Amino acid sequence: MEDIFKGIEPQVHKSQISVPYQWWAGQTASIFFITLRDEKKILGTECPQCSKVFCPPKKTCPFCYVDTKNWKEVGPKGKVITYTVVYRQLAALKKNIPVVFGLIQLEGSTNAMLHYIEEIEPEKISIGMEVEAVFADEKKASIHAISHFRPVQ
Amino acid sequence: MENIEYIIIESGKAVQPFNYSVGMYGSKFFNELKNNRRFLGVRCPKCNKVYVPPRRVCGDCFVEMKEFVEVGPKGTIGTFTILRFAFIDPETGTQKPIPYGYGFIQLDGADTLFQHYIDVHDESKVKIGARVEPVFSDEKKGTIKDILYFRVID
Amino acid sequence: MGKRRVAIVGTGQTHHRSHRPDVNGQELIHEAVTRALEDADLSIKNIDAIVIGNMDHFEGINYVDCWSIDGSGGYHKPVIKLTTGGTTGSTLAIGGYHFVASGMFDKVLIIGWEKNSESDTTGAITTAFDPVWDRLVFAGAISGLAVEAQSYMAKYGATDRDGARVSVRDRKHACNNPYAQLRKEVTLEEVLASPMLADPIHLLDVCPRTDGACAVIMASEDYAEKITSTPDWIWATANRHKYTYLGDVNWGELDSMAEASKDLFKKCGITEPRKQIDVIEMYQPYSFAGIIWIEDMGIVPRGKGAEYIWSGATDMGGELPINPSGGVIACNPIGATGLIRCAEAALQVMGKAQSRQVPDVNFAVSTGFGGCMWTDMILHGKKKPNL
Amino acid sequence: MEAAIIGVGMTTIEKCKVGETYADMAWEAVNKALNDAGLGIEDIDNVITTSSDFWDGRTISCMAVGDASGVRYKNCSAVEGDGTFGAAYALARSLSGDYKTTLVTAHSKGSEGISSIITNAAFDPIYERGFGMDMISACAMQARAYMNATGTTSEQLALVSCKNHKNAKDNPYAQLPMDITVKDVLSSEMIADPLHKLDCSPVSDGSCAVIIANADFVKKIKAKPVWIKGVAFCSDAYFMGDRDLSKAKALEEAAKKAYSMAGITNPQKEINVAEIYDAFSYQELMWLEGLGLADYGKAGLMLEKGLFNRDGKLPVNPSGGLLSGHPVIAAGLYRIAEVVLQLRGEAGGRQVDAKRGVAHGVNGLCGQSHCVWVLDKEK
Repeated sequence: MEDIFKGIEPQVHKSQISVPYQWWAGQTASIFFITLRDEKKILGTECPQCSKVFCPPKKTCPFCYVDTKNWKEVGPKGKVITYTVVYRQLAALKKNIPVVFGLIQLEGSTNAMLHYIEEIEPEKISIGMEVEAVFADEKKASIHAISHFRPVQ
Repeated sequence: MENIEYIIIESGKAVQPFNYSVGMYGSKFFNELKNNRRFLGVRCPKCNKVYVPPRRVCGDCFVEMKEFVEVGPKGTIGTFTILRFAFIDPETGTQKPIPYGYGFIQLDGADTLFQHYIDVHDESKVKIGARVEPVFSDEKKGTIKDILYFRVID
Repeated sequence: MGKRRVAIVGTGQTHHRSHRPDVNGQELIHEAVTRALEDADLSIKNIDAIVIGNMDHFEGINYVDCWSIDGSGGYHKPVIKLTTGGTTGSTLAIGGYHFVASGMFDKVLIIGWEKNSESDTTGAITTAFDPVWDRLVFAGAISGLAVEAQSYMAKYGATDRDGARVSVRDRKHACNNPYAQLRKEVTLEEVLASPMLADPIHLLDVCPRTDGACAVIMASEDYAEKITSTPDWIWATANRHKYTYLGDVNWGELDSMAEASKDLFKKCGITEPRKQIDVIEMYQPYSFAGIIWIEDMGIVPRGKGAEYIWSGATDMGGELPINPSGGVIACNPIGATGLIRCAEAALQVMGKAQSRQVPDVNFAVSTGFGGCMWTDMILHGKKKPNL
Repeated sequence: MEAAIIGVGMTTIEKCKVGETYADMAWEAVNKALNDAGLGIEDIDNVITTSSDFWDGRTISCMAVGDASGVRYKNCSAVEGDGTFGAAYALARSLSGDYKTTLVTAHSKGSEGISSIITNAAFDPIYERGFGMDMISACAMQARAYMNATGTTSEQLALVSCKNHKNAKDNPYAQLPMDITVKDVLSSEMIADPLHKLDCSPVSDGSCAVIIANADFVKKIKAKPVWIKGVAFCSDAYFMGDRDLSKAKALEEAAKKAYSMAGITNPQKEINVAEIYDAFSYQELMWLEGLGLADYGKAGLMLEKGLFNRDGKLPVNPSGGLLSGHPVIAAGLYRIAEVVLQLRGEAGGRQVDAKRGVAHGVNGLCGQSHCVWVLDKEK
């Protein structure tokens, strides 16, 4: 460094950004969450043009760019499209390692849903494996109304 | 679906920690503030403007600055306001105490303005052009908080 | 002048509200895009590229260009995000213009959006400023604007009554705009009696907090003339994002507006803006700016802004109506706001502004404001610009 | 296309530039680029800065580097996302007829934030964010999907890492030059199965600047231009569950368009060097296939044959790539700068024989959005 900074230690300003958010789920996701919470049913929405069924449900089909029309019940069984087992306690994680994330395509759905896979040893999980939704004990109007997915017994 | 319950997803505190580099110019400023309770600016070799806070580049001339000069500690209120509405302080995630005086102070010898709190317990004295001086904290941390606020000199 | 001519051929906005619980962000965006496509009678398939923006920390979403695909229609399209703070909306419009002018794309969809109801707006804006030097005391846009007003008042003797007159104007204009969030006339006395937020700014001097989105479609000359018989031609754009530190700002005057205006008007041969421009949609987030910034724009001499406002010249029916839409004081979904100004100016040029239409608009100016007292500007014209 | 890159400037990529602000880094990169082009700031008529509010921990992150990028009296704008996207907008401005020379900068300091938390914010807050996923865990799911679909092995992934870290030994800007073996990679910490620590790029600080000029301006100066022949970007669907994660469809589309602009019909033969966005080892292979520089599912085999080595038929990431230094946001602009140095024959110890090259950048989770640049020695 330059002479003008002789003897000066570079400082670090330890701080944070803490702006709490309240995200509106919107009508489509609200219906999905309420049905999950109150009826333990998993709903998807269907595109009137390409007939894809989306779960988690969408108001608009991203492929055809038209509004989805019909609600369809999907799952609670599905299959693992892909997954990972996280072994490092990454800062964003909400659970203790090992944590298994999977993309799960529910029966009757075209796309896949992100969720936890539990009640199985991580080494035994495989792509294509059949899993089923386990509902949370606590009533929650969110994606966490499903606690996790587990292998079909 | 007329009377649907609209769901809100809450983030909770949503804390994102950062270790912001102060930079060598800022570090030198805070070092001086901490040890000697003196303010430093930096002078542009081209336009001679003295900048506070000190930084590497004169935006006007696009040249690197290296000459530190002492400024302040007294100064003049360049402009100010008094904040009276409630908002969330993003550094804490909680409501900031209000009201408070918010001032841009032209430290003696500087060409730019330095932001800090202004003591507003007597609002009638707080005017553009009023002379002010810093009130330092007892604790010397070498941060912007070493200055508690500026107060109007009677 | 650009290499090839570019015009706005369609616009769409949401009905702006304090909060939109019925839609998430992607769905809000979809609403505006659908309206713009309908306005231009195009389908999403006709769109070659998407330019989108907002301010990240209002909704806390990283990589918004990627996240918004379900709403923007960007599946398997080029999508790019621009963001410059308050100026984001106008920056997006200027970006769309360049992408078309360059020949890289023929039809570009431009989207600005914000759901300001999802966080504390002031808290989020405060993070825009330097963490080491500014965040301790800075209090969002209102604090920055209040110190500007204080400076101007001290320099030129303006009063809070002068400021209030601007708010009265914009709030009255907003009654003509079905998309505006606040559509209620106020009196001078009501403005002055409203709670003091930061001296000298009262609650009714400033913009509200808004959920809203805006979409604008720009096309190259050959497409534009096929899409609409009344394209809004982009004559030129200019901007200045002068400052990095708030303490460097020349408070009481908006240097960025003065310099951008000079650049803009020079590019288009505008020599007497007050006479040659028919309407201005100004990103004016609080009342005093309505006085100060028209001076910087060269509409009136320094210190004469208030007098001009009081004369009624900027009211509907006046010499140079400003903010026929009601402007930012009537709604402010921040990332969309600058683009709404652009869309409203386009509506004026296209003759589609309905009950807020100013007669015979040949030239309109739209502006963006934000960041560290920054300005973006666009000149819109009914006639084709020279190349 | 009637535009060229006439100057590049890079800071060294480091784990933590503790004494430097974003502006300090940008100042260094910008001045290097100006010197490289033999220009002064007065020759630049507009500026694009590229940054991320999330990575910088600052809303309106572009504000921090305005002075250092010389925007004071100029028209300017700011892109958020990878530097290749910033450069794409800079190119549009240079071609628009409004401007002749566009300076584009990009910076980030991974050392200041926590990447897991920052990338968690890229997940949809309604349906996904609460699970606590981040970039590494999402990409691990993609790596598995890709390996499952193509039969690509962990050893092949590891080989990418070995090659790139070795290449970095001749790159004075790289953060992690080192000799490692496949065994080293496979025995390094398993972070998110199947990704080991050495399959992942590091956290880095750095800034890069590039000057783009239109053809008229290039004629008037002495600098050695590298011509921009094709640029395209394209986004896939957002939700990972809406995509086939094992394929890079959006990249295929972007590459197709960029090649067609450049008049390239057989990229495997016509491209001589590639600097691509290997944030994780598997991505180099996947993106090579998406770019048409390898057949689908065959990149691993081609790698094993040494085709992508610096002395191979198609050197890939001779700089060491992101695995050897990953200043997010700036990373793609570094790729462009590296290809420019290669085509000018100024890449020093990492020089390969190349006439035409590809640079590539990525935005979003699991390579959702890609930007492809085809650069050429000749106009």
